[in-house]
Amino acid sequence: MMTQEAKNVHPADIMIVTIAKLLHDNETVFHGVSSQLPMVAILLAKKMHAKNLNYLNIPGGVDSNPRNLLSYSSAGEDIYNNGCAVFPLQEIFDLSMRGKLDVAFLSGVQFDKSGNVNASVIGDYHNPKIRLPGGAGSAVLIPTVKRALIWRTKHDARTFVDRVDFITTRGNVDRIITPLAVFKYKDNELKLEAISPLTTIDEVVKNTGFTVNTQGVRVLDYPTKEEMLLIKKIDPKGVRYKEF
Amino acid sequence: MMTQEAKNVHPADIMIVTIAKLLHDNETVFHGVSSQLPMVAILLAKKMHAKNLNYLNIPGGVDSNPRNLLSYSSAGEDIYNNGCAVFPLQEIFDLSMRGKLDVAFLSGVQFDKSGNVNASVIGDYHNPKIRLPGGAGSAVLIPTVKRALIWRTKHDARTFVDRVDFITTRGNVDRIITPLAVFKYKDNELKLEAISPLTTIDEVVKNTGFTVNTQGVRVLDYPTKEEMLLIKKIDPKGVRYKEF
Amino acid sequence: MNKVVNISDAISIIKDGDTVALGGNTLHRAPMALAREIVRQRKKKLNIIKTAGAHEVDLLVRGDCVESVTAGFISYETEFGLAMYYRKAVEAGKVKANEHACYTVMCALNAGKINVPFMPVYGLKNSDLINANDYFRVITDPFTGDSITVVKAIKPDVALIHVSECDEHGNAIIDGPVYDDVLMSRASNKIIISTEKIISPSQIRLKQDRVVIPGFLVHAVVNIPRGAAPCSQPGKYDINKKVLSDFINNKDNDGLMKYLSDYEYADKKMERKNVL
Amino acid sequence: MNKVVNISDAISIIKDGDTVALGGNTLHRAPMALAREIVRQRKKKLNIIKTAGAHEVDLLVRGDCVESVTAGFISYETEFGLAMYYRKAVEAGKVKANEHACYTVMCALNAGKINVPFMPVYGLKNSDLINANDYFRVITDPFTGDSITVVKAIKPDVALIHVSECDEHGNAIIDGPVYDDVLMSRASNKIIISTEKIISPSQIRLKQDRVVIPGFLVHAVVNIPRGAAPCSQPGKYDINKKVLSDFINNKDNDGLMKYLSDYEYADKKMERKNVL
Repeated sequence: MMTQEAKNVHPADIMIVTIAKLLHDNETVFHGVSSQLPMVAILLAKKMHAKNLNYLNIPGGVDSNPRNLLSYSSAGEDIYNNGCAVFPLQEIFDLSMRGKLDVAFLSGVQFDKSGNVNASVIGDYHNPKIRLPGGAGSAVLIPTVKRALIWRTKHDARTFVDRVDFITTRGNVDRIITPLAVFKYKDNELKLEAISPLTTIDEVVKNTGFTVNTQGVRVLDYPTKEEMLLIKKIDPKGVRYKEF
Repeated sequence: MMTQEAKNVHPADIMIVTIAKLLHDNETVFHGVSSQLPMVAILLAKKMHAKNLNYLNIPGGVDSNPRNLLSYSSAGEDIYNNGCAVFPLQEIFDLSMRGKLDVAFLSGVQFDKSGNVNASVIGDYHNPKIRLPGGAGSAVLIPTVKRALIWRTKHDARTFVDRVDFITTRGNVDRIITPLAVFKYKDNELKLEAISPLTTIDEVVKNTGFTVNTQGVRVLDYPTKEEMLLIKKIDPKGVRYKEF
Repeated sequence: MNKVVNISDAISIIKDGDTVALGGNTLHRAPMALAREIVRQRKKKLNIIKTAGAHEVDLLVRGDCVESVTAGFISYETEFGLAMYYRKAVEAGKVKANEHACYTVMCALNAGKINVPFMPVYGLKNSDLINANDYFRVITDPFTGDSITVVKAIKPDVALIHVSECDEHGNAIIDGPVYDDVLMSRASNKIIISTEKIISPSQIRLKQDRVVIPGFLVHAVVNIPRGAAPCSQPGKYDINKKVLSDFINNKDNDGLMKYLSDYEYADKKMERKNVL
Repeated sequence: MNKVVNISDAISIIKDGDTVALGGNTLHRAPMALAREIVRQRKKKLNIIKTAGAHEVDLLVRGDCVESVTAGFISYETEFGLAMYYRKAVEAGKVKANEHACYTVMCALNAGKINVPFMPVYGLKNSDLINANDYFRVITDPFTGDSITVVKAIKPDVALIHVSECDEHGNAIIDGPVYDDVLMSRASNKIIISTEKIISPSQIRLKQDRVVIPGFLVHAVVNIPRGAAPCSQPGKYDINKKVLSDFINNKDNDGLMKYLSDYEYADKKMERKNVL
């Protein structure tokens, strides 16, 4: 039976609230290109429990205060302006190398149970069936950031595979957040931590290409009214839905 | 017999005009700390034949237009302000590494005929009789800059020695300019190129600790009236005499 | 030295086979007018250097000017999707993709900037990229005996950078995000600047602290208002969505020719005016 | 987070034996008040990092706080001559001089900044410095087989930086020459800022482009107007020649004590005021 809440809620909003809750006050948090969902989640966290979170991004605005989010990009001047300092991308990478970046948002196209991440190719590396856009920061940030949060708006057996085609990087993934579920990387493997209230354990298992332990899984909360109001204030145009 | 000119001219002014004439239009030219004499020479060249010389310095002002030279420093804001760009010290070193710095002014405390430069210690390196201030940029700039111009306000047999105590760097010296003479480094040795009109060949030979070939040496010009007017306009307080 | 020239003279500096670094990031402040002129002049076998690229790389590949692309990310981001001309060319074996992390491109440019053969990179480990590519190596730290990955230096022949304003000498100001443009200007042998506006040297001196590219590094300056279009210019104009969609969707050669000719007037309109 | 603290609490962060980087250059914008507090707190065996230093190094050595000095140049420049307390201590074997070129200090800090064990340096060749010091090595470039000198990374425990203005979070602006302060702020584990003036976070946001040290890197902020005296603060005040001469000429212990006590009121006067 579908509740009133479930009918109106978009998976993006559940993901955003889930992600925002994973961020803590005073942390340094970075997202890169094509990252509108984490962008909104960071801005939400700053309006809720993490007012002093240090929001870092590619254009280099520190704690920018965007008034009109771009619909097509998470690397533009909207998230540079009205900040308290300038700290551009190279500096953010350097910070992560020094072990001082708390959270980075990264993506990928294939993940396997051992925590391997592929953002490079489908097929053979030198003769690829599909050339992916590239891992951007993944290959150097996932091994060095304190917590690598991976989000992916697709959750199917082609994304969560038995064995990735190519290891762009591996290990040190904190969590993977999808429209269906949250995986936590622990003891060298991805463990199902939570599922969306919009799905079922069975649907998650069916759409995951590796075996999943379904014990002790919790269900994510729906966004509260207050959370939805804040999200809509941050993102009135709905750029957070662009990836879906 | 001493002429009227000779009675009034200070060796610093002869050195400055000599140095200025060694600089060409459009060159990138750098001086570092304790370099007031080259500083005035660069500013003079820019007012004469080298209007588009790109004047670089430690504070990072490109083509600064100093209105009031500091009496005690060649690394202050006077030579940063009113420039056309910012290009700080690290960038200047990088530029030299890339082979794109035309001229750098450097100093040292001992020089020998083979072009070895000592700016480190007198005596044993690890147990020095005298710890010198350090070569600043010499050890990396002399091997990489297109032309390393060395100036030294002392010319005696303790400065121009048979063999330096320590090789801070060697080779690739273009010229060494002193109150008495100009040496040119050619075919792997320092050759006497010119002497000051205030001295004699004999005095130079006596004050140089290595053997000097005295053939084909020319005498430097006195500063012209126009040159002296420009020098006094650039440096009305006489900071160029501080090193003497 | 007055370095202001026509766009055709500026781009004629580039030789077939050159390594060319492109400023901006994704759809922001890409040197589009300069890239279009490269296509018009039918340059071949260029080796493109970019951290995160989009339309300019897609255009140069579509124009058949490219031999390899060294980058961390090539895509139009979310709304306009993948760079399909680039992707298809790589999949067909026509263009070589030198895959990097964005950071290893920067590290390689930093090595180029300081004229050393390689740069150590702490974070590049646990990656198949190291063995799959000949520009990464693992060496021994002489101080501790530990292993460290190094990336081979990149020294572009030319950097193409679109700026907000500059003077005739090339002293240039970039409003808003600088991205990797300053790094590229240091690592590259020559710099071609296109600019929204040329201001006088005395105006530049009033804004000295904001001049991030000194003129003595610059080889040519081209006055091209809206020179980043259809990409965005921070503080000035946003992307042109219609042009981008048409470029992506009109896949035949006429689509490319129309795109180039539609911009030709704008790209060259300052050439016969007094540039100041 | 409000990071504004008393000078004594700020300096208590430093432990005996720490590696401490000092901002400014020669007699300009040296963190003198912070250095004086180090002497008052009798810190010992500090390893000092500076490219070109003068009075602050001479003071710390005179105060018997120093084990080693890593620098390219230590002198008061021309008018005030050599740093004689430093020089005598090195000649007596009490302080170790780790001689660098200024550039190799920067390269070592750059290695610290990116957390790699060493940095290649193209220009360091033909020098006895390479073999005379254990922080230089010659290794083989894995790509070409050529030799290249490398310098060992420096990662200071603490950087001391005197700035023109900052907010309570430590977001800091430096007027005029920045020297190597930004590099030091990146390479060091902690940063202690002294500032001519504290402004509000909203004022800082109006000058975002000029904020070169972001607050999240900063550990402590101390409000010390004239905190660089008797050195200069660009745009604000010049050196105090009398104080420098007295420091240099009054060589007995009373001379040092008088110097420290003469500044104590000024160094601490904001402590009991409302800092904003």
